[in-house]
Amino acid sequence: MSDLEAFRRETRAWLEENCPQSMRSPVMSDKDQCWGGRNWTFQSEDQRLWLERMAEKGWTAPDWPSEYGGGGLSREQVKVLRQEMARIRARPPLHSFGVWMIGPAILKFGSEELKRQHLPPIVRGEIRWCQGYSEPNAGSDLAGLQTRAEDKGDHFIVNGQKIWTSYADKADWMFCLVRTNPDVKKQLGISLVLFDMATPGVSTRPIKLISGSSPFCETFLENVRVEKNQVVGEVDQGWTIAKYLLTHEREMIGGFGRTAAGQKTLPQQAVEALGVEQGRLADGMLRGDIARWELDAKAFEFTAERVVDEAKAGQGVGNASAMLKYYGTELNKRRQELLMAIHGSDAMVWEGEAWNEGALARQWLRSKGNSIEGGTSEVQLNVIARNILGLR
Amino acid sequence: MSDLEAFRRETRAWLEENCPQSMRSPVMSDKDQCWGGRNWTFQSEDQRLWLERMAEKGWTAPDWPSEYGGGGLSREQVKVLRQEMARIRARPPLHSFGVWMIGPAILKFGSEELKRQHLPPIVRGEIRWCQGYSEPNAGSDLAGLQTRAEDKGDHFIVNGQKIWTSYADKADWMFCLVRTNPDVKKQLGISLVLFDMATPGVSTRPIKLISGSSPFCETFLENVRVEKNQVVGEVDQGWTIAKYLLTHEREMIGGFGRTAAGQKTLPQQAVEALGVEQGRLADGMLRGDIARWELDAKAFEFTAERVVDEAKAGQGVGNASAMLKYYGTELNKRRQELLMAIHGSDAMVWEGEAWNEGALARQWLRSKGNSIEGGTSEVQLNVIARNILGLR
Amino acid sequence: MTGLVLNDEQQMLKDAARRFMQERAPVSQLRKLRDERDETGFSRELWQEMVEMGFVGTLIDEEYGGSGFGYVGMGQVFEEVGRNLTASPLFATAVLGATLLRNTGSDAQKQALLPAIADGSMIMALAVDERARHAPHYVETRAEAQGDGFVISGRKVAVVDGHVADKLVVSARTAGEPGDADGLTLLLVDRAAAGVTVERTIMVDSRNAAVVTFDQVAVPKDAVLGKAGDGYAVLQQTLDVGNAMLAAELLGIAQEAFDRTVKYLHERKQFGVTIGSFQGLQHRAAHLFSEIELMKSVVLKALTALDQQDDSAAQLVSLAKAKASEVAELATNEGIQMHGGMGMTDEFDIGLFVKRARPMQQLFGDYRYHADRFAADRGY
Amino acid sequence: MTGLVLNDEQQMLKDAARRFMQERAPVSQLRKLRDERDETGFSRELWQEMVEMGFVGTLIDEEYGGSGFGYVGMGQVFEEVGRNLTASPLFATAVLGATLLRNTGSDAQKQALLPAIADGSMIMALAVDERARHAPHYVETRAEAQGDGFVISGRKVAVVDGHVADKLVVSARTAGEPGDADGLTLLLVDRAAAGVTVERTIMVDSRNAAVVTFDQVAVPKDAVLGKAGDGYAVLQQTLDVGNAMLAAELLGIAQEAFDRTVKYLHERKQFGVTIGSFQGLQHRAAHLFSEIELMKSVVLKALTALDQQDDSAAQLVSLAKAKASEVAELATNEGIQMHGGMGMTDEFDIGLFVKRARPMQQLFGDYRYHADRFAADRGY
Repeated sequence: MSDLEAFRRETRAWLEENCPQSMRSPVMSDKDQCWGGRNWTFQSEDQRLWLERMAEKGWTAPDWPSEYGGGGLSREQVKVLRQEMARIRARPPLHSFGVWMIGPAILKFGSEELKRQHLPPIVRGEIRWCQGYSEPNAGSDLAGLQTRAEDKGDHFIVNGQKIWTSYADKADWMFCLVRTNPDVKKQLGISLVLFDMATPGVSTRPIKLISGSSPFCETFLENVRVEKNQVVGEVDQGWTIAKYLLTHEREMIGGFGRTAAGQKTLPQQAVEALGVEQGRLADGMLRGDIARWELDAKAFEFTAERVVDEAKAGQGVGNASAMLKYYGTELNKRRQELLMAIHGSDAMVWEGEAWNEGALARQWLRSKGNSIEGGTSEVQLNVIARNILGLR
Repeated sequence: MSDLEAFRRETRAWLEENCPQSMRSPVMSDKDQCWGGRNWTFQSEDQRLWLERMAEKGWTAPDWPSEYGGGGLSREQVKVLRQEMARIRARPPLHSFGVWMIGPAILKFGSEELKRQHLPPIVRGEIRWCQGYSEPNAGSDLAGLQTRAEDKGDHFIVNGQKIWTSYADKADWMFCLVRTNPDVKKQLGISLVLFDMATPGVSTRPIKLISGSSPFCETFLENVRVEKNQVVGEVDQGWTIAKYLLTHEREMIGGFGRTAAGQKTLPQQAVEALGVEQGRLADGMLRGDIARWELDAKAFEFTAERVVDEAKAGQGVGNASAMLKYYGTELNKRRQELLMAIHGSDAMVWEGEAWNEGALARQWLRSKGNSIEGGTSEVQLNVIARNILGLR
Repeated sequence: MTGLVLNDEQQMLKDAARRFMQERAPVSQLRKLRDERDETGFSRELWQEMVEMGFVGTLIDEEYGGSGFGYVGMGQVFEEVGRNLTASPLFATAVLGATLLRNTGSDAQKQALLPAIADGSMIMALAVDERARHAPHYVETRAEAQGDGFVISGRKVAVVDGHVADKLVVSARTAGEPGDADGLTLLLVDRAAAGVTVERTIMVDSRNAAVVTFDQVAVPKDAVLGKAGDGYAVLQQTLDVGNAMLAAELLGIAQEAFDRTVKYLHERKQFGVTIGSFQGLQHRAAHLFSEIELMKSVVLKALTALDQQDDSAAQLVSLAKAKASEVAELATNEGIQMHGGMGMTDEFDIGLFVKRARPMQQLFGDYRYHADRFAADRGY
Repeated sequence: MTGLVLNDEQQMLKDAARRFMQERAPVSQLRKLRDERDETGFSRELWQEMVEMGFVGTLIDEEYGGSGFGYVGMGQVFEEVGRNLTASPLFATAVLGATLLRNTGSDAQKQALLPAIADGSMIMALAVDERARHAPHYVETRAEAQGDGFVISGRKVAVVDGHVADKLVVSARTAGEPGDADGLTLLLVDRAAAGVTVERTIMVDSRNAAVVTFDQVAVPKDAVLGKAGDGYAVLQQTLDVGNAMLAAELLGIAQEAFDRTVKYLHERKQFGVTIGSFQGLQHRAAHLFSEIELMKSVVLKALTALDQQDDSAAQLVSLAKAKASEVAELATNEGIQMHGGMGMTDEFDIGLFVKRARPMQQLFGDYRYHADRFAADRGY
């Protein structure tokens, strides 16, 4: 038996023993997600147990080095762990911008001191992070950010305003892009700094969207003190790290709109709502539009597969993330428009239990933001034209 | 009885007496068009008679002043003449870039001398004109033209190359944009000059298109002498006249693709080719695309109507020509793609009498040029964005 | 009116409607009604003002207290309603109710109800659809003859302004099966009648519709509008008028969304320049401009055909509703995208236009429904 | 092959095909054949070279003289054929003919014909369609049993390379009515047989198809491929293979048209700058790039499914052909438009790509045909 097989056997046995039964069903709503942090209220004792047990093994961040609390697993072992978790439909023990975003950035660019300070609490789900990138007057022009960090010797004093900070009102720490040098080309004077949201001068306000309430916040920074040792990488060199994280975010958003396991596919919903006549959906015009969408959706799915397969095989042109982000979010907007058409007046209701509190309409409206957040579709097209096609 | 009614009665009687019977049927092919000029061979004696009789009354250019050979009719009278000609399905006696383009420009911008020299032969169909605008390296950037006219005192010496000159190989005279001043902003140093195609140094070569042979030519100008009195308007001020003529041309091209009287509509062709089941075209996917096209085509038709009605009523924003050109040519391209789909493999044949010598395929290919000639779709969109929406 | 232009009277009505809606019923009013969770969803005071302005009586003949101004006229009012997202029962009452009575009402019915519509004292609603997607011939609701009248049982959805209506017109089956066009009868029912239940549904556009249930509702014989069993044809006429007005309102929505978006393109700066200087956005805006020009033409054409009782009016209404739905969807979606993140916030108005457009696109048939109807009418 | 990547052998075949087509059969060769009005429309010499390179035997098992390299392999050859607009009977003979024999031929038929295909000595063609739009079940051509064999009468259109074929496979009805799937029989017919008339049709892409008429053509019993009356299923398998190769060729066409267009955007100057600097064109090029990426994935997925005899192969082929048709149409149309006036001239090559794409899109079903088939297969 290979080492990997042995690992699989052990993992399976451990999961069997340690994953509480109630944690073995798909995440159905926001409440089922465990985000951790200082102010977290566990949904259930099982949720707490499951996080603690996994964190203990470092499996909330299985590929991180064990010296920083991670699982220290190889790429193959991580894959086995995911497979075994999927086998019993185990929920992720932790949803975390720490694990997904700032952790990897600290691992790649941060000082030893920062690693020792921040990574273990992330693994244990003790500190919840939020991302301070966008600003009201920057938008697509992220590098045009105006939040100023003034050098005060051993610390900075930060003033400015961030927007679109997900869960800023619930987070413990922020990783934040600030301008440390206003006198150089705009990409060059930016630094990535870390600070506690409890620092005096930090305040947040939730943003209401066209789809209703949202996790987004505005964050106001007024004379906020940030220690110099909380800069990730070099001062003025934050743009490189920001781009690294953005590519990551883009790929996540590009995956929007795939049908989750157990959910009815769009054609299935159409068949249920409209019926079939002579083997074809009863509404011929709508059928045509659904077929067009599904052809594209399948083609997109296979493209995401191919990009991964090529990366594994060391092939591929790279640069696929802009294309995936662009196409994936546009597809999801089309999907949501089709769902509105399929469900007709039922989809137009905004409140009321019988209509799931307007979930269809709210999802539809929320999807409009997919092609804006994480770099607009226009920005992705610019990236493709410039970086891949060399047009400028 | 009003004066206009009297005019209608006279006109009707005159047409009845003077329009040969064989000239009272629609123009079915290029051969049925009478273009006149020095080298014209009349298709029939009737064609010659019809031109001569109409030219005699000045009705080949009915709204031009009678002192230059025109009909001297009022706007209302011209309308009556057209109605009465349509009533007996009388063919246009003359197809002429002279009547349509350079004549109106000379009337508006030309010297008295030029009017007396050029307008009467145009009315009589004795001189056939062609337009020398585009150049190989200019394209959409018409004002970037490089054909040089060197000032030699009482004349210019012209050197350069024109492209897309319709019927240059058949025309007697050319109206031609040349650069008379290379040292000013590019729009400012352009003049519109007239010269005989028989002048030494003028040669032409027909252009073969993807759709087969075409009326287009390249025209080569090598030390061509042009008299100074053959400049329309002021020297260096030709750009204004060119724009005046281009708007005119754009409107003509925007009208492409309407179903001519007597021709089967696209849906009729589809019904014939594919059949109807339960009141609907047998191919549901194709039916949807045809419906989409026809909705847009009808909407476009009514828009062209509305623009005319608004102009008559002294309303409207003006500037409609760019929109009509853009939308009309894109619609016609869609129409031709649909015809290819409807007629399937029959539409793919290129030669052979049974397939009308590939007429379907050739029309389809030719339509691709509609959104390029007379200002590309991209240029029209620029015009709309800048001139109407004020975006720049 | 000659040709596709407004005559002076129509232009004056349009101008009056524009001034009125801008001053008295702008977008901020809809926002206020929403945020205060107003139970009716409209202002009675505004409604009286609309009566006084003559908007409510536009389609009602002078003998019944209206102005008899016609469909082109009412279309201008609705265009301005669309521009300002004005909330009122104008559509349900002054378009659907008035048209039904005008086209099919008996003299007694007209005498009793049209003046009450014209003076704003009565609100009506039309209960027609039973499925989430428009299908007016799919009717399960039955009206059984009983004694000297009928007893109605069934359930209707998406009844616009049903929650505030004094009287309902309901399509019920006196013969045939769901899916048949024959056998449909239109009946007038008091909202207060025993067995009528109205469940208010708050819609995505912060307007209202209702689910209306009829449980053994007894109505007298003279509740029938027109002839029993022949309701489908007159219903179609009314739906055509309704769809023409919806198209006009969508035109207002699309134009206003577009105007606001172009304004934003002029103002918003990114990378040191206004975003309107980017050719990518310029070309899309120019394309949208062209589509809106087409939309204007088809709306005016359909309204004119209704006024002229043109044989092809139904086909032209389907053309108008289809094209209006398509372009309004494009205009509102481009509006959000070009407003970027700010367009996603509830604080900006552009989102309200997206939210209002979709229910109107779908009501009485969306793009696909009318493209299908258009094609079938054109013989394919 | 694991996942959606080529293995080393497949990559080598692709590289070899690319070099070969570029050097021996580039676009200029098609132009030459056209301008010289070559009667066969292809070069026999080139055909022999393609045999020697092993392209012709890619789908034929080793025992019959081929390499048995499979569908993914042949797809790579066709992608390069598409890039260079290479004219040859590869599709009709080495794909359609070889697949039919391989899937349904008797041992005797295979022995007799497959080696002759592999060594280039025999050219085949498939006569299936009778209508201008693909409809393989619409067959009026009849094969009546007579004596020890059949007598065939009917008319087939759009028979690719029918004008040079030595042998034809024809779908004929031994039972049922036009429109039935049952009752179809596939028969091998000698081009030289009495009663066979072949009328060459020169197509828009300067390639050839033929109208083939069968007038009382007698064939022996062993001319039947597979089982009489059961031809439809095996025909569908062959059409699936054909459509996958057409999709691969369309991929080559789209990619080459796109590459040439991007190159032109880099070179052509207007208003003092390269036209590739205009964001309006940049965004359209970037969108097209994305579509071509999707096209690559579906083509490879379909070819892989055929090699793996996946149950969903037919569905994946329809996906590939539909998407390939759609994107090739977009790529070639954008190619012309972005080349401007020069693209309209016969002198530039871009027009040849437009001309080649459409017949291939339509052959064996266009976007709409396969979108319909895909949806039906998906249960809606």
